Amino acid sequence: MAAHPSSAAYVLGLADDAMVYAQRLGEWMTNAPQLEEDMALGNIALDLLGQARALYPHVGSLDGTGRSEDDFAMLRDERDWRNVHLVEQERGDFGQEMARLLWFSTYQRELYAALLGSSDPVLSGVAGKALKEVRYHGDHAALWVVRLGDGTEESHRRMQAGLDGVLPYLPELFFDDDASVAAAAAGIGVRPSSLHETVTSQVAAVCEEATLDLLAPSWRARGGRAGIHSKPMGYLLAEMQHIARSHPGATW
Amino acid sequence: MAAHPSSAAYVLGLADDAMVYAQRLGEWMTNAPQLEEDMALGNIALDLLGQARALYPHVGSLDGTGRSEDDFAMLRDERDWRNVHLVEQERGDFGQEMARLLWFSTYQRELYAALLGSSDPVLSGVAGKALKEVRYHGDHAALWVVRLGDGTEESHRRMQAGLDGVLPYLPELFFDDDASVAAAAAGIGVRPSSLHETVTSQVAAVCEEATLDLLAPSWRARGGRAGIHSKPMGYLLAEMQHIARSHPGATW
Amino acid sequence: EQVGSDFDALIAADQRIEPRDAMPDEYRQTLIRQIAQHAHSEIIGMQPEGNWITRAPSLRRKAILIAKVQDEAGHGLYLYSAAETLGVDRAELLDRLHEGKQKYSSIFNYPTLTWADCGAIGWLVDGAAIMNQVPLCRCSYGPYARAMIRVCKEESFHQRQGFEILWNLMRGTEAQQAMAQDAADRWWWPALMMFGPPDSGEAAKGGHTAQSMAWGIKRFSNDDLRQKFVDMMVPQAEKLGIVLPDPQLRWNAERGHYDFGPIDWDEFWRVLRGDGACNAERITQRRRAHEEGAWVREAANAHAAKQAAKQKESAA
Amino acid sequence: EQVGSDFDALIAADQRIEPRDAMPDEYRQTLIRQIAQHAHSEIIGMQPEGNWITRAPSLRRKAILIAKVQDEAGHGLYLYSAAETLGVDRAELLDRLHEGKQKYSSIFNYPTLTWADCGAIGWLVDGAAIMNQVPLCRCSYGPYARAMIRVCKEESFHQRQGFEILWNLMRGTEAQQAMAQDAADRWWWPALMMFGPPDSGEAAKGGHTAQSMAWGIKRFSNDDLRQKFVDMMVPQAEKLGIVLPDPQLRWNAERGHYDFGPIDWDEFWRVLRGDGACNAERITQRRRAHEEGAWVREAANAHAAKQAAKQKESAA
Repeated sequence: MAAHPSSAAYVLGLADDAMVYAQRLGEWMTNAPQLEEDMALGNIALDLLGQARALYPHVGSLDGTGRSEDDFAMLRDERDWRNVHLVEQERGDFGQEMARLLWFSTYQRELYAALLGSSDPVLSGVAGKALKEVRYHGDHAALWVVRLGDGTEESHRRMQAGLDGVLPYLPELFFDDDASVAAAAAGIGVRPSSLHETVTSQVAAVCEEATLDLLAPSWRARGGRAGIHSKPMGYLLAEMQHIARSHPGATW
Repeated sequence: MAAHPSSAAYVLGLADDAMVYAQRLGEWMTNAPQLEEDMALGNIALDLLGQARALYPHVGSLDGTGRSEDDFAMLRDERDWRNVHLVEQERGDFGQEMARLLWFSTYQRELYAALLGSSDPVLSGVAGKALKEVRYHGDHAALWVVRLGDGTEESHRRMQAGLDGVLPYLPELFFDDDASVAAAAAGIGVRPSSLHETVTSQVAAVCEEATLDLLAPSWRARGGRAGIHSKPMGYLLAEMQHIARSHPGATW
Repeated sequence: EQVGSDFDALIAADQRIEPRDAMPDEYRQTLIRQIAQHAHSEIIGMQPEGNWITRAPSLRRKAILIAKVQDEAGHGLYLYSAAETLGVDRAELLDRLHEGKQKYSSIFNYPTLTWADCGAIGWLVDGAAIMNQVPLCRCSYGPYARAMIRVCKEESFHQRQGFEILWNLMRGTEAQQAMAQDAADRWWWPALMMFGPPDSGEAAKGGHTAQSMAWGIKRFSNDDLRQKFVDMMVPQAEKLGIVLPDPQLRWNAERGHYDFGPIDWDEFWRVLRGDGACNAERITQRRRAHEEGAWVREAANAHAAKQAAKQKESAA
Repeated sequence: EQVGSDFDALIAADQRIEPRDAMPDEYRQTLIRQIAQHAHSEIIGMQPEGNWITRAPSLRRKAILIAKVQDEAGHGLYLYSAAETLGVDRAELLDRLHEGKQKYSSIFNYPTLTWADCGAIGWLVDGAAIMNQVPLCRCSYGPYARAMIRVCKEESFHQRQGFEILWNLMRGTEAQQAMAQDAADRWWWPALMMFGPPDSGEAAKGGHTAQSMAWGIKRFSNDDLRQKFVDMMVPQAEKLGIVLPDPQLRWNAERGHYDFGPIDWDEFWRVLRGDGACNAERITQRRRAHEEGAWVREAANAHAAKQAAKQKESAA
């Protein structure tokens, strides 16, 4: 396939979002509030990891470098990662995680639904498979947001704090960077801003049922799609890449 | 210099203790209870780092590999590190840190005092310089252990917990592994067990003044001198080595 | 009495005891203890490998590892459910684990120092677990036997994955080969200890073996299982190119088995007593996760109660 | 009145005002605000680089970095002490920082993304700081002026270290060169903003400049300092082999200065308002360290009180 650098940048953003969030969710295993959640969060991590693994080789083909999934995940420096800040933030409490998961999986649901019509057959194929997965992720998160929002006094307070905590990271998710604008123009991708209204109204409906408020953020994160990351990202990569980096050229 | 592998192993243990503890203490900068402590803990970290940097090239000469300080610090896998578990444990609260620092610097004070008589001129030289430093470290720790032990109710409780928390890691500090037995026999080093009584009585005196109890541990850590480390070590190395590992062959 | 003789008849006929059946209290208590310990082992056993999820050296390995740790959580769930059929609930069993009143397999008190340890755990630890567990698929207590059938199927999959990790390392760089050999060196003896103390001799401890055998809970003695394990693993080690760390290991044509060197039972008892590398760490992490999750579990209960109340109201 | 005229006479004679001297309240308040903001900048400024202490790529760099961050803590201490001579204590100033009532230099709300950023901070940020601070060594308030003399000496050392980091990177691998150039690209414009809004034009904000000049606190205008900085840095960038990210940057022989492109003052005001990459992170970390340390500071006070009481008792 001929090199399509601008589509490559777009798809890389999707892949990196999935990869980094899979890494964060993997941290929950052995740390969840009950065994069922160790399993559920592991399952979601696995799905996201699968999405990233399906997308990375495609990026390597689009950008003409032929890089493998591990070239992307294990041997790339922080400045070359294109994920949003939302997914790289440190693991918080379970309420914070459910807030992040609700937003991210609702976003992914609308994204993949739109990508079913992508002119890139690999992308539409990945979207078709992933759509079923992210529906489940969103339902799972919504279930917990409602339970925690409308549970005890403490859980309400914590769940509200969790929702408030992700607010600054949302504008970036719906920001039209150059790569997504080009990808949308080429019929390959969609403008993130086009998903904003639907996603927000779906999250708002869950929040209403959960007796929670959806506020406006006092600042907003920027730059993930341009490789400008927040503090936790460097540490995440150090941990994720250390063994692979320590054995150059090895296969596993 | 001809290769002396058994002295090399002994000196490497000393260097790795200093290096890993310097790394942990460095984490306090910007996290200390007051500015004076950011400075003091930074200072102690610098001293320990200096000790490690003086010792590593000597190890590289003793073992005949000619490895540099950065070869040792940045490019060595976990199984090849020879430090005790005490220094690799995660940063706890300030009381835990003062407990660790009190024990470790009292140990180092007796160690370096004994090493003044080492037949290895590099080692006795390092000991001479370091002795002044670790005296200050020990005094600083003792000051805080007394303040916290004999301060408020909360600080007494926390400081006691801090002291209790390091207990399982002390036997390893005074354990005669093969390398130290050989080094002592050769007049190069000292048996760690020979320091046990003096160190313990000095710490006990501080604890008494601090109205704190020195208890017996319910289990004990083992294996650091054989490269068998505890969970935090792998993460510490991932963070410490990531940039260096990401740029093979680069100089900085 | 009637209850005893029905039970005895079922046991004698090698039939399954089911939750509705009457059973001697000692049988029930023995099973609760054993199943709980087994369940605890599954969930504590998530930690040594869980520790490597964020650091797995390739995405394929990361995916396999997440799935494996997930399976272990699933095994824990089956087993707690099996224990619950005996009239004790999961929350109570977890409390006993957290308070140190019930044990988990001592093997998980050894640390996972390198990536190769994920291979060694799969190959040796899961291998030994299967050897212990296959006979339990015919255990006299129905729910336990059925849980074990599911568990064993997945465990043998894990064992193959562990073998494959080591296989790749042994065909990799020098450092990778050394890593694999080192892992085998550290895990071999602890794996042999997983079958428990010897049946006879100084280190033997009068356990519940005879009674468990009579009740159809246990089917083979510790030493028999250990020997079967050694006989199975030696050829696999040869295939891998790994040297097992026992100079006395050799084929004994007369016995038709491999002879092997003496096990350090002092170490076994020491680690069992709580003085192992990771005992404190494992239980601390378990407790912390449980405590940090308390508000979530409480909220789920409170929400369910609210929903139930609403339904009742709207039905009225 | 007498007080005012003594003060005016000292100022007119370009003499130092000392803590014991009478001074107008506005002068005092202006100084408190400025010295506090300066002190806060030093301690918040520890974070962007402190972040790299555990990850510095060589031991030599790690040692230099620890020493530098330590110096910044030291600068914070001198400056809080200088502020205390004006009748306000450090704890109170820290509270104002933590509550967002006093500011710190906006430059520290930019993230340090790579190791090269430690170089760029030293070279550009410390470079700009020196340019701002050297005139303060002649500030009319004695304790502030003396603190600045110590600070400036160390800062110029830091600036050379930053230059050296970049120098080595620019002579390193391709990846290292790219890292250095990228850092300069990101830090150049924020460094120019460190001199504050322009003296005139749309983006100018009526500040305290005129009064501060009259009082001998400020000696040069923002734009003058900015121009001096650009003139100093361009040749240094050329020496490094770094291309500064401004296509309009060129020597103007007529003016005897470098011309440079327009600064994005919208970004400046946005970050100052709190909507920068790291505003929330910096203040959160500061607050957390302060809160986590509260029990330690309380204990130190309690212990000191006990000791004082004992001494009094034994003296009685």
